[in-house]
Amino acid sequence: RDQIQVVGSSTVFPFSQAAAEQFANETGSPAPVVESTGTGGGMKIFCGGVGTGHPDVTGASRAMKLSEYELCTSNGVTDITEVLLGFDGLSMAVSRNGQQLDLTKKQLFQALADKVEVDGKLVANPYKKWSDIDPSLPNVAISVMGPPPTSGTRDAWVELVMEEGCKEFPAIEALDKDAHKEACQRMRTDGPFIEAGENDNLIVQRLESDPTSYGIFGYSFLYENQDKLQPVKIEGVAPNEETIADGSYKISRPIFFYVKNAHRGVIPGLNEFVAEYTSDEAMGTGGYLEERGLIPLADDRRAEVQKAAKDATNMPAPKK
Amino acid sequence: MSAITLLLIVLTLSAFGYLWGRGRAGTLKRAGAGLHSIPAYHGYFVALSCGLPAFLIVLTWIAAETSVIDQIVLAGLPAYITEGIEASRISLILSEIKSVAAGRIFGTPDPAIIEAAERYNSLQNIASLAMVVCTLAAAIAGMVFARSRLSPEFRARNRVDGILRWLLIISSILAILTTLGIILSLVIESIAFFSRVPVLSFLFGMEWSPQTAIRADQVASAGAFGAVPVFWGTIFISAIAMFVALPVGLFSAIYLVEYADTRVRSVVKPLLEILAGIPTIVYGFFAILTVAPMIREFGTSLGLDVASNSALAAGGVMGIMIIPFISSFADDAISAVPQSLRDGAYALGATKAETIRQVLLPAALPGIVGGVLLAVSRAIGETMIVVMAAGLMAKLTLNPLEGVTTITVQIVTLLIGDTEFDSPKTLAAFGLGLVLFLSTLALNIVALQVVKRYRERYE
Amino acid sequence: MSEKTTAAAAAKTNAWYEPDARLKRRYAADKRLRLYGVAAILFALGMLATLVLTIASTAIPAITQTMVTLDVELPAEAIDAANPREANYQKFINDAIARMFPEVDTPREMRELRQLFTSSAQYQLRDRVIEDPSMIGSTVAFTFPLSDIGDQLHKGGIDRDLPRDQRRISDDQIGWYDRLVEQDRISTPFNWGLLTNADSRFPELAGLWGALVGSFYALLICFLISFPVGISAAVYLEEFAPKNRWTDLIEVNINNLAAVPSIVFGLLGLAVFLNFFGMPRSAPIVGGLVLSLMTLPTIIIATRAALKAVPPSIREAAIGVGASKMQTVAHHVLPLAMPGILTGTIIGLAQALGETAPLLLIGMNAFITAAPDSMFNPSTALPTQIYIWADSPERGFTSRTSAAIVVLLGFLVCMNAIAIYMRKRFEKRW
Amino acid sequence: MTVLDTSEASGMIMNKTAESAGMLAETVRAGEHEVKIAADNVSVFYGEKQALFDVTIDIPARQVMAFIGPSGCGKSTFLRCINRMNDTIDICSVTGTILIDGANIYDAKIDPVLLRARIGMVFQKPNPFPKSIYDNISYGPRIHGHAKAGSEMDEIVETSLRRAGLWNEVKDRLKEPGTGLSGGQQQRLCIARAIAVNPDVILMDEPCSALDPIATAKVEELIDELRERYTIVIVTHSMQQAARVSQKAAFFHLGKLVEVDETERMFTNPSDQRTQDYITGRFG
Amino acid sequence: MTVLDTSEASGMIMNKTAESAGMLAETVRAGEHEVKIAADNVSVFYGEKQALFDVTIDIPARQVMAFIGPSGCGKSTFLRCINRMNDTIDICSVTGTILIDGANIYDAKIDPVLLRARIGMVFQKPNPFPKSIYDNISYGPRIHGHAKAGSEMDEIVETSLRRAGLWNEVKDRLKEPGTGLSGGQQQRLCIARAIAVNPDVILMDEPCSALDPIATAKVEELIDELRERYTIVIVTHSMQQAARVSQKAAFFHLGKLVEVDETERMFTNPSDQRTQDYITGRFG
Ligand SMILES: Nc1ncnc2c1ncn2[C@@H]1O[C@H](COP(=O)(O)OP(=O)(O)OP(=O)(O)O)[C@@H](O)[C@H]1O
Ligand SMILES: Nc1ncnc2c1ncn2[C@@H]1O[C@H](COP(=O)(O)OP(=O)(O)OP(=O)(O)O)[C@@H](O)[C@H]1O
Ligand SMILES: [Mg+2]
Ligand SMILES: [Mg+2]
Ligand SMILES: O=P([O-])([O-])[O-]
Repeated sequence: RDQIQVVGSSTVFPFSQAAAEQFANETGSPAPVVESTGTGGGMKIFCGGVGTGHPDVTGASRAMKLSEYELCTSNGVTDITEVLLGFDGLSMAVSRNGQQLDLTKKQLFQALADKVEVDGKLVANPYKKWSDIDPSLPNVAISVMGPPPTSGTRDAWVELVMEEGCKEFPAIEALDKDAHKEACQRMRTDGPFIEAGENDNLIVQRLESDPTSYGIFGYSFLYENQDKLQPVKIEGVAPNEETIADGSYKISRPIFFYVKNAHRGVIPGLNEFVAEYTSDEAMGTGGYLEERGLIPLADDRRAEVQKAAKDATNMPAPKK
Repeated sequence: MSAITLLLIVLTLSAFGYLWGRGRAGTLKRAGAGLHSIPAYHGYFVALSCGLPAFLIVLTWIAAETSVIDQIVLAGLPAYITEGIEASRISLILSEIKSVAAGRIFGTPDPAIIEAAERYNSLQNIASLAMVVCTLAAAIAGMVFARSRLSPEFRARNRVDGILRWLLIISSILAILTTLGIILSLVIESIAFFSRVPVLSFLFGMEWSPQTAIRADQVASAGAFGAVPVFWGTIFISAIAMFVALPVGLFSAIYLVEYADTRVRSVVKPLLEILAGIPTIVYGFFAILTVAPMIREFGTSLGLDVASNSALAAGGVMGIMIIPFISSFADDAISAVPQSLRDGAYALGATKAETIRQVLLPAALPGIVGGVLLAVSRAIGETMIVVMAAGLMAKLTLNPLEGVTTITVQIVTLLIGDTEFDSPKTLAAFGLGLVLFLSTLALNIVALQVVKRYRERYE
Repeated sequence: MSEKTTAAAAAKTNAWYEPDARLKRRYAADKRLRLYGVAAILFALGMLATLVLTIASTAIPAITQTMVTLDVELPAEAIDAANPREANYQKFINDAIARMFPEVDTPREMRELRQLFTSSAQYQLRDRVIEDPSMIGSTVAFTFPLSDIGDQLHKGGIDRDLPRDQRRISDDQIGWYDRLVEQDRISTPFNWGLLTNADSRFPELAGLWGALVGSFYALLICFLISFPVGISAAVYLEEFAPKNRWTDLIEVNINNLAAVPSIVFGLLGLAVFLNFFGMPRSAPIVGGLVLSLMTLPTIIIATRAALKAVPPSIREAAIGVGASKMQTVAHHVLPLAMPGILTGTIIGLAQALGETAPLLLIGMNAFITAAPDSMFNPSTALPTQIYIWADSPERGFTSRTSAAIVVLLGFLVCMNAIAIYMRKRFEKRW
Repeated sequence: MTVLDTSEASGMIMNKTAESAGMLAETVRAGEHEVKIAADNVSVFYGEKQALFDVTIDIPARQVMAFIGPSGCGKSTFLRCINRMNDTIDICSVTGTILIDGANIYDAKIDPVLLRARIGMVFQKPNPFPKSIYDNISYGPRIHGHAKAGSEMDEIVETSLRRAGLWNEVKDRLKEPGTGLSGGQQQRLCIARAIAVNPDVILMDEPCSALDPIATAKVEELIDELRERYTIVIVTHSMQQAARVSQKAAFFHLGKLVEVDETERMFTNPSDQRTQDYITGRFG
Repeated sequence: MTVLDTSEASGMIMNKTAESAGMLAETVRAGEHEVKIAADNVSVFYGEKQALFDVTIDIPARQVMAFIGPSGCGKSTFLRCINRMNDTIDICSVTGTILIDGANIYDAKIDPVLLRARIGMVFQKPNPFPKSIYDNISYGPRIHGHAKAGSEMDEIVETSLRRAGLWNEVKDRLKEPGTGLSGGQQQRLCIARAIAVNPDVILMDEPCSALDPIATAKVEELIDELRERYTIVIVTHSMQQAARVSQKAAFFHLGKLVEVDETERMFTNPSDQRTQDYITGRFG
C-alpha cells in the first residue's frame, strides 16, 4: 500500500481532506485516501488491527471512548497518538424560510428523548408538536434530523444536550445509574427524530426544501450555508465563530484525529502527513483548516499537541 | 519482465506455432497425403497447445506469487521478530520489509528486516525469472508436442473445435459461478446473522432499528431486527413506482404500437429508453432536489403534512425510471400479437380502441405481466434513488406522504464505511440481501414462466 | 363517375352506413384511448425534460471559472533556478496581492483578502515556473482561479445585498473584489479544470479527471472480461448446448442475474474480492470486476438475442456446404450477429458507467486528490464522484455536481447514440 | 343448377374489361343473380408499388366466386379492398370504385366499421381470439350493439354456431377457450364469428390452406351450404378446391384480372393463354 | 485440379467404414443406373414423435429423383437424413441405415462434415451468405482446403458459376453481395455454391417454391443439365414440376413411403390408391 488511509468522522472529513490535499501538493507523494465513515465506524475499522489492511488515521468528533481503546488494545493497536485538532460547534439549524427557535436544553431533551418526565413519572415521549412542550413555542410538528449512533456528532449531542437537559428532571435524576443513563441518552424512535445518515449535506439540502424540519450537524455546514439556513439559538445563544471560540455557545466539542503509531515508518509518508496536518499553516490560527470551519486551539495547547504528534507520544487509556 | 511482456511473447510464440503447424501440414499435403483437416487447423492446434497452458501458468503464477514469496520471507525471519505475534502484525512487518526492499527506509530498521528485504528482492527476481522460464518452457513444450502429433489422419479441426468448445463452456460456467458466489457470500454471512437473530423474528418482527450501540457504553437503539417494516417500505415504494410506471408505460406502448406513425415512434421510443439509461444517482438528485420539494409544497398548500423524504417522492421518481421497462415490454408483447388477431377484430367491425382493449391487451397480457414482474423486481432492487430520497426510519404506514425505508437503503447504510463482519448490525445487511435476492429470483422465475407460456401459445 | 350520383343513389337505397349515437360513442372511446397514450408519452418526456433541464440549469455556473490576473514578481534571488520547486511561491503571490491592495495591513485583513483567491495559486505558479524557468527574474501576468466565495460572488451565487450575517463574504471582501473588477483583472474562461483536474477540497480546483480515469479503468476491466466471456457463454448456450434441464437452469439463472439488484453485486464484491482475495479497497480493478459480473448477463442476453435473429437458413447453408458447427458460428453467425452484440455491449457498459451502489460498498467513494496511475490504485468513478461532491458543503460544489452529472449523461447519451447508430447501420436484410 | 345461367353476363363483363378501363358500372343482371359487388377500375398501390391494375368485376349475390392465380398476383389485395381492410395498412392506397348494393364503399360517408359489420371475413390461418368460444362469437354482436348479454345473445351464438356446423361439437364447452379447438374447428369458429354479425357477404382468404384434408372437406361443405344466404368470395391456391366449391372463378395474373368465367368453363376451356398455362401447370 | 483426387480417398474411407460396420455393400443395378444411395428401414423420430416410418428406397446415380406428397408427410425429413443435416436438430434421432456408394453414412467413423462436402444441398428459400458472390462460391472449397485463394480458386468459382448457368449474368460483379441478386439468380448461386465443393449428390428441398415462373423455368432447365454429372434428389410440392424434371418419383404419405416408380408411370398409372387420390387432387 502506497497511500495513507484515513477514515472516520464526517465532521473531521473536510479537515482531513484539506490536509491530505495540501500534503499531496507539497510533497508530491501519492494522495492519501480519505473516507467518511462516521466517528464510531472509523474507530471500529481503525481498531481492527495493525497492518496494511487497516487504516492509519481516523478522525473523531469526540474523544476516543474507553471501550474503543480497549477494542484497539485487544486487536494489538496499542500505540496511538491522539491529536486534538480544535473545536467544532454543534449546531441545530432550520431553513431561512422556517421559524427560528430559541430552545433550552431541557426543551430539546423533551423534544428528542425516548422517555420524558411528565408529572414526576417517566413516560414514553408524548410530545408531537413544539407547542406541546411549551405553549410559547410554535404549533408545528417536531421534526428533527440527526445523525445515527455511528456518528460522533450524535454522541456529542447526547452528551452536551441530552445529558444536560435531563438534569432538569428530578425524577430522572433520582434513578439509579444505569436507568439514568438509559433515560438520558436514548433518542426517541417514534418519528419526530429522524436518523438521517452520515451525510450532513443531505440533511442541509433537505432542510432547505423542508422549512419545518430542523437539523443537527457540525457548525461548518451551517457556516457554508448561512444564506439558506439559520441557527437555532440554544440557551439564547446562536452559534458563530465568536460565540464558539469564546465558549459562550455551550454546545461545542473538541475534534480529534488518531494516528496508529505502529504504521509510522512503515506506511510511506505517514509521518509527513501528520506533520502537515498538525502544522501551524493547517491547524493554527489563520490556518487553512480554520477557513473550513475549525475553531483553532490556543497557541500553548497547540504546541503541546504538535509535539505529541511529532514524537508519536502514545495516548493513555481514556478515563471512563 | 512484466507479465504483460511475457504474455506478448507467448502470443508471438503461438503465432509462430501457427505458422509452423500450418507449414508442416502444407508439406504433408504437398507430399501427396490426403489431409483430414486443412493446414490452417493444424496451425491453430499448435498455436493453442502452445498458448493456452502458458497463459494459464502466467495467471496462476501472478495469483500465487505474492503469498508464496511472503511465506518464504517470513519463514526466514529470525524467531525474535515473529515470535508470538498475531497475524496483523506480521502483515505490518511484511509491508515494512517491502518498503525497505523498495528503498523507502524510515529510521533505522532492524538488521534482520534489512536482510529480509534483500532476500525479498532476490526472491522477487528469482520468481519473475522462474515465471518467465516456466512459461516459455511450457509454451515451447506444448508447441513441440503438438507439432509432433501432426499427421495426415490427425483430426486437427475436431481437436481445435473441441478446445474452443471447452473455452465456451468455461465461459458459461462463469455465469453460474457468479450466482453461486452471490448465494454463498450472502448465505454464509446470513447464517452468522441468523445465529444471533432468529429467522422468524427477523422475517416477522415488527420493529426495525438496527443502529445498535457500537460501543458498550453507548445508548443507542436496542437493536431490533424485525424486518417487516423494511419489507413493507420496499413493497410500498415499489407499489408507488408501479402506480406511476404501469399506466404511463402501458398507454405509451399502446400509443406507440397502434396509433403513432413510424416517424413519431422512431423518435419517441429511443427518448423513452433514455429514461432507463439515466444513472439512478441522477434520479436520486432529481428526487431530493426537485420532486420532493414540489410534492411538499403542493401538499402543504393543501394543508397536508408531507415528510421531506416522502415515499411518494422516492417511489414516483423510481416509477419514472421504470417507465421504459414496462413500455418496451408491453410494446414487444403487443407487437407480438399476431396480425391475424387484429385483422380478425377489424374484419368484425371493431374500432381500434375496441381491438386494443378487448383483443390485443388480453392476448398480450402474459407478455405484459412478464415485463411488469421484471419491472417490479427492478423496483425492489433499486438502490440509489431510495438511498438518497427515501428515509432511514422503518415505519409501517399506508400514508405515501410519510417516509419509509427499504431493504436496499438499509443494506447501504449498514455497510458503507463500516466493514466489520461481526456485529449483527452489519450482518443484517446480508440477511436483507438474501431476502432481496430470493424475492427477485422468485419474481424472475415467475416472469420467465409467464413469458414462456405466452411464447408457446403463439409460435 | 360522379361522386354525387353515387352518394345520392346510396342514400336512396341504403341507410346502413348512417352512423348512430352508439357508433359516435365507440369513436369517442377510441379518441380517449389515443389521448391517454399521448398524455402518457407527454408525461414521460416531460419528466425527462424536467430532469435534464433542472440539472443542466444548475450546472450552468460551473461552465466557466472565475479567474483573476495578478502581476507576480519572480525575483531571481528568491528562486534557485536549479531547483525551482523549493522556492516560497506563496510569498510571491502574497507580495503581488499586497502590491494590489497596499491599504491592507493587518494580518486579519490580509487573511480575509487572501480568502478571495484560491489557496493553491502557489502550486500553479510553481508548476508554471518549473515548466518555463525563463520566467525567473521577471514579472509575469499570472492568471489563477478565485476562491469559491469569489467565484460565487462573481456568478451571483452569493447575494451581496443580504445582511452580513447571512452571507459568507465580508463587506471588505466585496469591496476588494469590486476593485479587481474595475481593474479588469477578472475573467471567466471555460472551465477546463472541471475535466482536467483531479478531485479537490476546493470547488474552484475540483475536477473529474480522477473519476474519469477511474471509470475508464473500471470500464476497461469490465469490457475485457464481460465482452469475451459474455459472447462465449452466449454462443455456447445458443449454438452448442443441448437443450435440457441444465441449460434451462442456466438460462433462468442468467436472466435472473440480469435483474439482481446491483447492490447485491456490491455485497458479492465485498465478500469475494475484498475479504476473500484480499484485493485493495477502492481500486478500479475491483470496481471493474464487480461491474463486469453485472454486465455479463446483459451481454449474454443481448448476444443470445442477436444470435437468435440470425436466420437459421444461413446456418443451414454453411452446414450444407460442409462447414463444421464451429466454422459456421465463427464465419457466418457471429459476424452477422455482431452489430446486435455490440449494441448490447455498449448498453451494458453504459449501465456499468452509471452504476453507483456496488462501488459504494467496495470503497470507491473516497476522497483522492490524484488520478490513479494504475488500476490497482485507489480511485473514484464518475457516479461516486458525484455522490461525494453532492455531500460537500461548499456552494461551488452544487453546480459542479450538476456539471458532473451532465458530463456523465453526455457520455451515456454518446454511448447510446453509438448503439442506436450501430443498430441502424448494420441492420441487414437477408 | 342455376350456376350455368351466368355465362352470358360474365362474358359481357369480360368483354367490357377487355375493351377499356374506366367504364360505367351498370347493374348487370347475371341471370337470376343480381350483382352484389361491382368493382370498377380498382387499382391498388402499396406505397410506390402498384399491386393491382384497373380491376373491373361484378360479383353476383348468393354464389361462390373463387379468385385464383399464382402467388403474389393480387388476389388477397383485391379481396381486402372489398371490406376496406386495406385501410389498416398505412402505405396502401386504392383508386376506382367498389359498389356494394349500389353504394360506393370508398365514399367519405361510409364508415368502415359499419361496412365491415356487413362484410364478414375469414382468414388463411384460423385466428380465434384468445377467449372462450362463446365470447368469440358474441364479440361482434356485442360491439355493434346487436344484442345485450343474455338470452338474446345466447340465441345469436347458437344460431351462428349451428350455421357454421359447429354447434354439436362445441355446445358443451362454450366457456372453453377457442384456441383449444382443432384447426378445422377453429376455422369454422371463425366463420361462425363472421356470421354472427349478420353480414351479407363473406370473404375468405385461403381458408383451408392451413387445414388437413378432412377439415378442408368439412369447411368446403359448409361453404356450399352458406351460399344459400350469403355472397361468398374465396381466394384459393388450389384449382381443385376452386373447382369443388365455386360457381364462378376469376383468374388474376401479375396484378391484372385476366379472366372471369364460370368455373367449369374456365377450367375446361379458358379463353386466355395465361389461364391455360396456369391451369395446365405450365407455371405456378 | 487436385480437388478431384480426394474422391478416391474418401471412397476408401467409406469402404473401410462399411466393412467395419458389418454391412455388405452391394452395388445394385437399377436398370442401367447403379444405386447411389440405398436407404434401408430408415425411421426418424423428433423426440417422441415418429416422423418417418421404415423407409427403404434405392436412389439411382445420375438421375433426378423427386419426392412428392402432402405437407408434413416427411419428404424434407428424409432428404435431410441423406446428408445428416438432421444431426443439427437435438431431438432428432435416426434409425436404419443409409448407404452412399456402399458406405453407411451413420457409421460412427463418418465425419458428417466431410459427408456434407460430398452431398450438396439447396434449400427452399435461396440462402446466399451475406457476402460477395465470389465469397459465396469460394467458401466451401476454402474450408475444405480444395484450393488456395488465387487463380486456382478463381477457376473453381468460374467453373461452378458456369455449370449453374449464372456465369454470364454475374461475371462482371463477382465482388457484389450475393444477396443483391434476384431470387432466381440467388437460387442458382446456391446451386453453384453446392457444386463448388465437387459433390456427388445434390439434394434440393423445394428449390423453386420461392421463385417466380420464369426463374423456376431456368432452375428446372439447370437441374436437367446437372443430372449428367450429379445424382439429384428434389423435393417438390408441385406434381407438374416433378413431371417436368424427374425421371423417378417417390410418393410419401403420413411419414410412410407409399410408392416409388418412374415418374411417368406413377403419374399416369399409380399403383396405390393414396397416390391416385393425391395426384387427382382428391386431397392436398
Ligand atoms: N402490406 C403490403 N405492403 C407492400 N406490398 C404488399 C403488401 N401486401 C401485399 N403486397 C404486395 O402486393 C402484391 C400482391 O400481393 P397479394 O398478397 O395480394 O398476393 P396474393 O395473390 O394474395 O398472393 P398469395 O397467394 O401469396 O397470398 C405482391 O407483390 C405483394 O408483395
Ligand atoms: N424440427 C422438428 N421438430 C419436431 N418435429 C418436426 C421437425 N421438423 C419436422 N417435424 C415434423 O415431422 C413431420 C414431417 O415434417 P417434414 O418437414 O419432413 O414434412 P414435409 O413433407 O417436408 O412437409 P412440407 O411439404 O410442409 O415441407 C411433420 O409432422 C413435422 O411437424
Ligand atoms: Mg394472399
Ligand atoms: Mg418440407
Ligand atoms: O461523522 P461524525 O463526526 O458525526 O462522527
